[in-house]
Amino acid sequence: MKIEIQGINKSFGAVQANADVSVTVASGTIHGLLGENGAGKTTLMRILSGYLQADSGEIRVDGGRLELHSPADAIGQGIGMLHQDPLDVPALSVLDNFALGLHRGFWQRRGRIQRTFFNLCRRFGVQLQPEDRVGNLTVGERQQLELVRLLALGVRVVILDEPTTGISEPQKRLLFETLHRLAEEGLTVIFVSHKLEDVEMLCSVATVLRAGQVVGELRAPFDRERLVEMMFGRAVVAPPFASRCTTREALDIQSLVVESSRMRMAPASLKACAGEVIGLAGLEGSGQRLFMEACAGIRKAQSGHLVIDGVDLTNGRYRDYLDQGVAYVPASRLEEGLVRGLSVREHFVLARQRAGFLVDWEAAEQVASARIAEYSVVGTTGSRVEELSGGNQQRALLSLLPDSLKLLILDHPTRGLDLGSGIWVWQQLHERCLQGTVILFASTDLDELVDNSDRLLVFSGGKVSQPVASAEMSREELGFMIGGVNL
Amino acid sequence: MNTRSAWTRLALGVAPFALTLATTAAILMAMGENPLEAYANLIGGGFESWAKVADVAISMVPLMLASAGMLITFAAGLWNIGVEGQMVAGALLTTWVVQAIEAPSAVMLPLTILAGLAGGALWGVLIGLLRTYGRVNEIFAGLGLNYVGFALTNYLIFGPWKPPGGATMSGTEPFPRSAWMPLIGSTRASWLALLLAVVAILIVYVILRDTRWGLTLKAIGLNATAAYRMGVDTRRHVIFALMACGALAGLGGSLQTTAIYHRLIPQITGGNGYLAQLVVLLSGLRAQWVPLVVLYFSAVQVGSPRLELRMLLDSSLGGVLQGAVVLFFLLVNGFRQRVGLRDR
Amino acid sequence: MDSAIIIETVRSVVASSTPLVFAGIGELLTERSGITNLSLDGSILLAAMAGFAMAYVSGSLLLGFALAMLVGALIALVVAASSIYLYQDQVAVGLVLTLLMADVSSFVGLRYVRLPGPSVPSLSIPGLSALPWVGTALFSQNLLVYLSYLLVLGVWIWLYRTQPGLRLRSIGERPEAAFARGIPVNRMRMVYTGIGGALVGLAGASYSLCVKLGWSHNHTAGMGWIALAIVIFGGWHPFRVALGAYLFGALKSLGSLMQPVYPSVPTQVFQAAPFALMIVALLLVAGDAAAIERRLPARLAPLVRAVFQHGTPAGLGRRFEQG
Amino acid sequence: AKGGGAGEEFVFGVVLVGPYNDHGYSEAHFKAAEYAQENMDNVRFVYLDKMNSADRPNTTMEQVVDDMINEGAQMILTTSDDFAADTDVVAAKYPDIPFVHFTGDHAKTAEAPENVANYMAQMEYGKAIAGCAAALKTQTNTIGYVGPLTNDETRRLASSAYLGASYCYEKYRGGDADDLRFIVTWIGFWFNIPGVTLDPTDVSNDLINSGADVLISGIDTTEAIVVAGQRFDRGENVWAIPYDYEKACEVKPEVCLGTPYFNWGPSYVRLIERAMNGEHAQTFEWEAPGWSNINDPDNSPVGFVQGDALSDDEKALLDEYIAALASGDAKLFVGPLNLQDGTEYLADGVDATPDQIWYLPQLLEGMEGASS
Ligand SMILES: Nc1ncnc2c1ncn2[C@@H]1O[C@H](COP(=O)(O)OP(=O)(O)OP(=O)(O)O)[C@@H](O)[C@H]1O
Ligand SMILES: Nc1ncnc2c1ncn2[C@@H]1O[C@H](COP(=O)(O)OP(=O)(O)OP(=O)(O)O)[C@@H](O)[C@H]1O
Ligand SMILES: [Mg+2]
Ligand SMILES: [Mg+2]
Repeated sequence: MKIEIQGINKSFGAVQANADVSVTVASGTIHGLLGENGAGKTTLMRILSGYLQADSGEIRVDGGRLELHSPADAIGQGIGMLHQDPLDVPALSVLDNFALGLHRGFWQRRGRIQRTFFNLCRRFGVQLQPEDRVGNLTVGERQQLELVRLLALGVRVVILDEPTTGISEPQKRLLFETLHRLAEEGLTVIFVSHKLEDVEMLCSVATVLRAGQVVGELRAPFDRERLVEMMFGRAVVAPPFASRCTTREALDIQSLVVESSRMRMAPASLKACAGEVIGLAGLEGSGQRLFMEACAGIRKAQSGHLVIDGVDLTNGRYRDYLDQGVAYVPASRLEEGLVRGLSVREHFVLARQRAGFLVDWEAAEQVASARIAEYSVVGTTGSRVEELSGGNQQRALLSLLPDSLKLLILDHPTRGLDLGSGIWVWQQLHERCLQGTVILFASTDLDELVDNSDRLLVFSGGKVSQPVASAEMSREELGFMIGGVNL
Repeated sequence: MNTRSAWTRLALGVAPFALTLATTAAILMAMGENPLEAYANLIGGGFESWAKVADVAISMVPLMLASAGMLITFAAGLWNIGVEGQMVAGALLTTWVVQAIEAPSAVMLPLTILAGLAGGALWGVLIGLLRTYGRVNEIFAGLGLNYVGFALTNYLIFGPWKPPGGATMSGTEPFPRSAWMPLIGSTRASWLALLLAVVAILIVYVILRDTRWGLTLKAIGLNATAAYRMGVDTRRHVIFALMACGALAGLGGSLQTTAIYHRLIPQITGGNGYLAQLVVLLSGLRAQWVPLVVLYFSAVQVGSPRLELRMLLDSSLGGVLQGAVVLFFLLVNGFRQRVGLRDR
Repeated sequence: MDSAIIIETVRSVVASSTPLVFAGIGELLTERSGITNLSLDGSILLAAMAGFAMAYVSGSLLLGFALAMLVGALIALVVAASSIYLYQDQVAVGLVLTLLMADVSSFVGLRYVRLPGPSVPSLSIPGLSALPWVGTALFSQNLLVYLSYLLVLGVWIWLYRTQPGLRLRSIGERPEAAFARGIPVNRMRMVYTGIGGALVGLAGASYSLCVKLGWSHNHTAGMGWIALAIVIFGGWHPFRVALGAYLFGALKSLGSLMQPVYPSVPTQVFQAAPFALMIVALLLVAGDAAAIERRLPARLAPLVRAVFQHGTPAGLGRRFEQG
Repeated sequence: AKGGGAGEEFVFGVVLVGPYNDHGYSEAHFKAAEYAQENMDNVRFVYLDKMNSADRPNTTMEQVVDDMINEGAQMILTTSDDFAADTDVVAAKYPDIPFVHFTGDHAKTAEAPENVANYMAQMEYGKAIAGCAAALKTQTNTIGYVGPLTNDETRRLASSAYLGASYCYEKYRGGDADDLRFIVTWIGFWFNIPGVTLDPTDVSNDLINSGADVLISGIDTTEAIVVAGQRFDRGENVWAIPYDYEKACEVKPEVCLGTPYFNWGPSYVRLIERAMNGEHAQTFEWEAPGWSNINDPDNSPVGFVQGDALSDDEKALLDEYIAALASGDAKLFVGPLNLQDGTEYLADGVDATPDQIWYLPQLLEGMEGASS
């Protein structure tokens, strides 16, 4: 199917997310859509998939005009979307998720549904157990399920919004193979991404959006520099990684065992020196999060020890960790990091004023305005945090951190950030290493891991590797370890 | 519609009351009664004499205290249905003090106040523990404990605390005069009780506006996880919030015994714990509006017996007038938001 | 106690718990769709009053039940609509309605206090009622009781064996996902809240026309809260909700049966027991099912899961803004 | 009761504990007030019902009486045991207004101010007749008594019913009173307050489930006969005896063995006349039934309506018992009687003094149920 997007406009309040956007996608191609954070990619795709309504503009499919009022309409027209975060129902089983919205009939005919499911899985080499709870699957598996589901619906156009942020190399390869096959079968694929190499591997055409507008379209083979310039309006280069590691031992983790209701981790040990950056590699849900939470004092360890600068903090109160200079920056900023409804200024009071009965509003205002200037947060001290854009929320969260820290733990510090913002964040973090802060961070992005850390711990299904120097790791090797080989 | 113009705002502010009057008038007319006569009786019953004004004033006290307390738990995002039980606990501990100690007013009254604060606070802590460590939703923990509180009261009135003449539902023996809150002239209103209520509202106003604790509670109410990550001991503060609310509500319960009934009676709370919920919602969770709202509630309450004596209308009409305003207030608010959103 | 007393008591418990089954299942449907209708206590009161008044005036039980269900549905729809379309807090609106409807029922129902009116006849099921033990206890009942059996079974089938049921589960768990799959989330929420409310209304009329005949002030007060607690206790599962309702009925009966047996225990203990036990029940199910399961022998796993697992719908009480 | 002319009109105020239309205790008082208004010239009443802290939180007796006096009331009748303490307080505030508190004894003990009188009818006999009717009917030899709260009055009345039942069971059915079970379950208040009292509907059902086939109601409202009627409709052989209000049998005549009731009207007239004449005094009256005809509406303060469910033979026996009570051949509180804990209450052949009856400390031996 050929898709013509013509003159789409969409505003959220004062923000114009899409301004007169026109894109044409040829039938049977894999079409890339690129742009920095907030460029309007997701918005455009949500409009195309019926999830949002455009303020003006129109969509034509094979020349005919489409009226989309809901996702149901889009699916009816053969357009399906794989959302940035898997949009499925974690509490239900794989089969229930697969069946949801698939049939119009009254009875749930499990036998028939299961047959369809297995057929599709076999065709695309997907391995999923129908009775598993979706909430227990990895992000990659959930994406596979969604894709299989869309195919079962018989869609002719598949939209994928940043599908590679949470999946492993092998899973990514499997996904790309599948997409190529689909394109060969005549399906139209629209692929939204920040990752240039993914676009290079996959797409024949790429459209670049900036600030809601189309800035241009390129065809394969792509010119990388040109793409970056189109996305950011300038060239963006990351400075090479320079280790700030000292010889002083600042962190000593001995056979730490953590468990949650889902998994029990094998013992993990790690000694790190002041200023060292340790990357935690692994698929999501492999135990990095438990490990980080235990290190941050949010979760109790079953056994083992955690010593920071000679102080044994194992299973102490969370407050003791904070006082000792441990900080944790969660991945879901608005859920765990910031308080929706409170202003930036109020956040500074909460995070930094420890003494006194009355609030010292003046002091808070001073600190807040100085810090948000320093961190170039677009917004005022009075802005409520949910009014900030994702990238700015991340900046605000970092600006709230105390000035001197012994251990800084970050979960996906650049998730969802564009190239430019990501580089900026890492500059800030590496500067902290100069003061001797140990940084632990988890990421699913192999490049980010290898490019920014001294050593890596690889997590796979609750098992943890010995620390390995990242300079000595090839991406290939790392990919295998993440997959559970050689661990 | 422009929601920012002064006229629109006034209209939207008055609308809940207008809608309430209109609906109740419709019901009354359907029953063959004259609504104007009813409203006149209600207002007359509440304000016709200084004695009546004093009645209204004193009946505001426990409701103000319960509402003040509930503002604190509301800030922390808690649905504190347990205010009734907290009032009961304050009243029980007060009664115990009055029965256990013989002392002049100057000693006795401060002791009863402390007992009220302490009793309610303990009850609040109990709800807090159930909520934080027992993971029982505070609505059910509070509600269940309300009933336990009433059963405890009945047990005490019919058992250990029964008057010498034998137990009845009319309560314990009247308190000695030394445990009566001082009255204004020959009225039933006590200046000390009123003062305590006003001070409580002021304290809560300041706490929620200008203290770190107020901001902490607000953060917990909006996002407990994030607050915890920023170093707030969320469990402790939830328990504290319930404790502070309990203390104020408990004082309200205590004053029911020392300023109004002068003894312990079975349903000592007078339903003020539930009414406070309505008061706080109608005040838009803002302390400065609470006294005005409480004035409305109390006037309706004091005025309604006359309505019944003159027109034989059931007392529940008062409750309808109170509840309907709050419902319409919420609906009109929603309407305003909806129109406001369309505006943009 | 001899077996006749036990059978008769079980029969009474089942009959007197039937309204709670209706209310609990109604609220289950509502909450499964993501809306908390906290107005139950007031709704049941008003529905009990309206149902009785209508049946009394018209002489028709059917009209009485119909009006009660309408009343329940309308109140529930106010809760749903003020959340979905007016951005108001469901809990706040529900609480206000609880208090308001109690007063409205007293005010409007004044003329119908303590009047003898029609009641639902009892009807033994031939064959089944002759079974030993359960025959009398379960199948020598009235029509409403049989209706409640069918309802529980029907809702279970609906939830776990049909497409619309699957859609219902999904809108309460993850409305965004359901919407993306083409389900009109907010419209379905209105529908299920309405149906749930109608069942709550049915519960009200079951009281006034079957279990506690007639109408008086605050005739059923407190039962709505119990029904809400039972839904949590029942982990949003129809069988467990029904079980919770019967358990509660049994506890209530125990209060009056035990009083003459233990004359030295203050009577107030028995009177407050149902509500104190409500807290205990919630404490019990609040445990972390997975953690408990891991610590116990694997043989017990299914039992633990059956007792402790609570599937709080993840989207419960959360507004969903359709694009 | 609206409007009314001026002149020498005499207005009295009545405070009721339950709804005026409860088909029970409060309605009996309400009817009495109407009786007085009809049978006296230029007399009018105002009333306030549901005066209890569950239905009317935050309204004090003082406020109510203030309002009544504002409305012109010249005399106040407070009709529930619960109002004892409040009546004393308010009466002290209005020393010139005559107060009558029903069922209480503060005038007797002189705890009350001078202007408070007490009045009570000897319902013991009504209850005894009820007990007798129950004993005549029961097939399971088990009688259930739905009690309100526990105090002197309610223990006295439950025990009277037991005494009447034992007497008739032995005398007319030739049984041994020890074989007769008499189970008392207290709900906790005069009527149902959800969450505070036991639910009388449940209590009635559970009594029947425990084997009782006759329920005697001691509470203000009609649940016992309602439940009995419902069980009767299921085909069970159960009966009930409601209380307080003359027409209470109308709820379900098929199961009604009769109603002991209060006929306060004539006493209202007498007390109001006394007050109008300025002769109100601090009296304590505990009036016996008008034995010549206990159902005389203009004379007897206590009556017993025989129910449709009694056979003619049973009615005749019941009449015989009433006659025996009237003549003094059958006595209620006469020894030997023990209290529930086995201590002696009355020695063999000894008649109880009025105070011993009024202040009955426990249920009697042979009754099942809590004494406090
Ligand atoms: N529901 C919404 N309400 C308000 N603003 C929104 C909403 N959705 C998107 N926006 C704003 O619209 C702009 C475009 O957002 P969009 O999600 O389309 O960006 P994107 O290109 O997908 O960015 P990213 O790479 O971060 O995913 C941003 O400024 C964003 O803040
Ligand atoms: N609102 C919150 N957000 C995040 N973490 C919290 C929050 N409240 C408590 N915690 C902490 O999270 C951890 C897990 O909570 P959980 O209730 O399982 O604690 P626990 O280890 O079982 O402690 P306890 O023995 O007190 O129950 C604890 O360390 C607890 O202190
Ligand atoms: Mg996006
Ligand atoms: Mg724990």
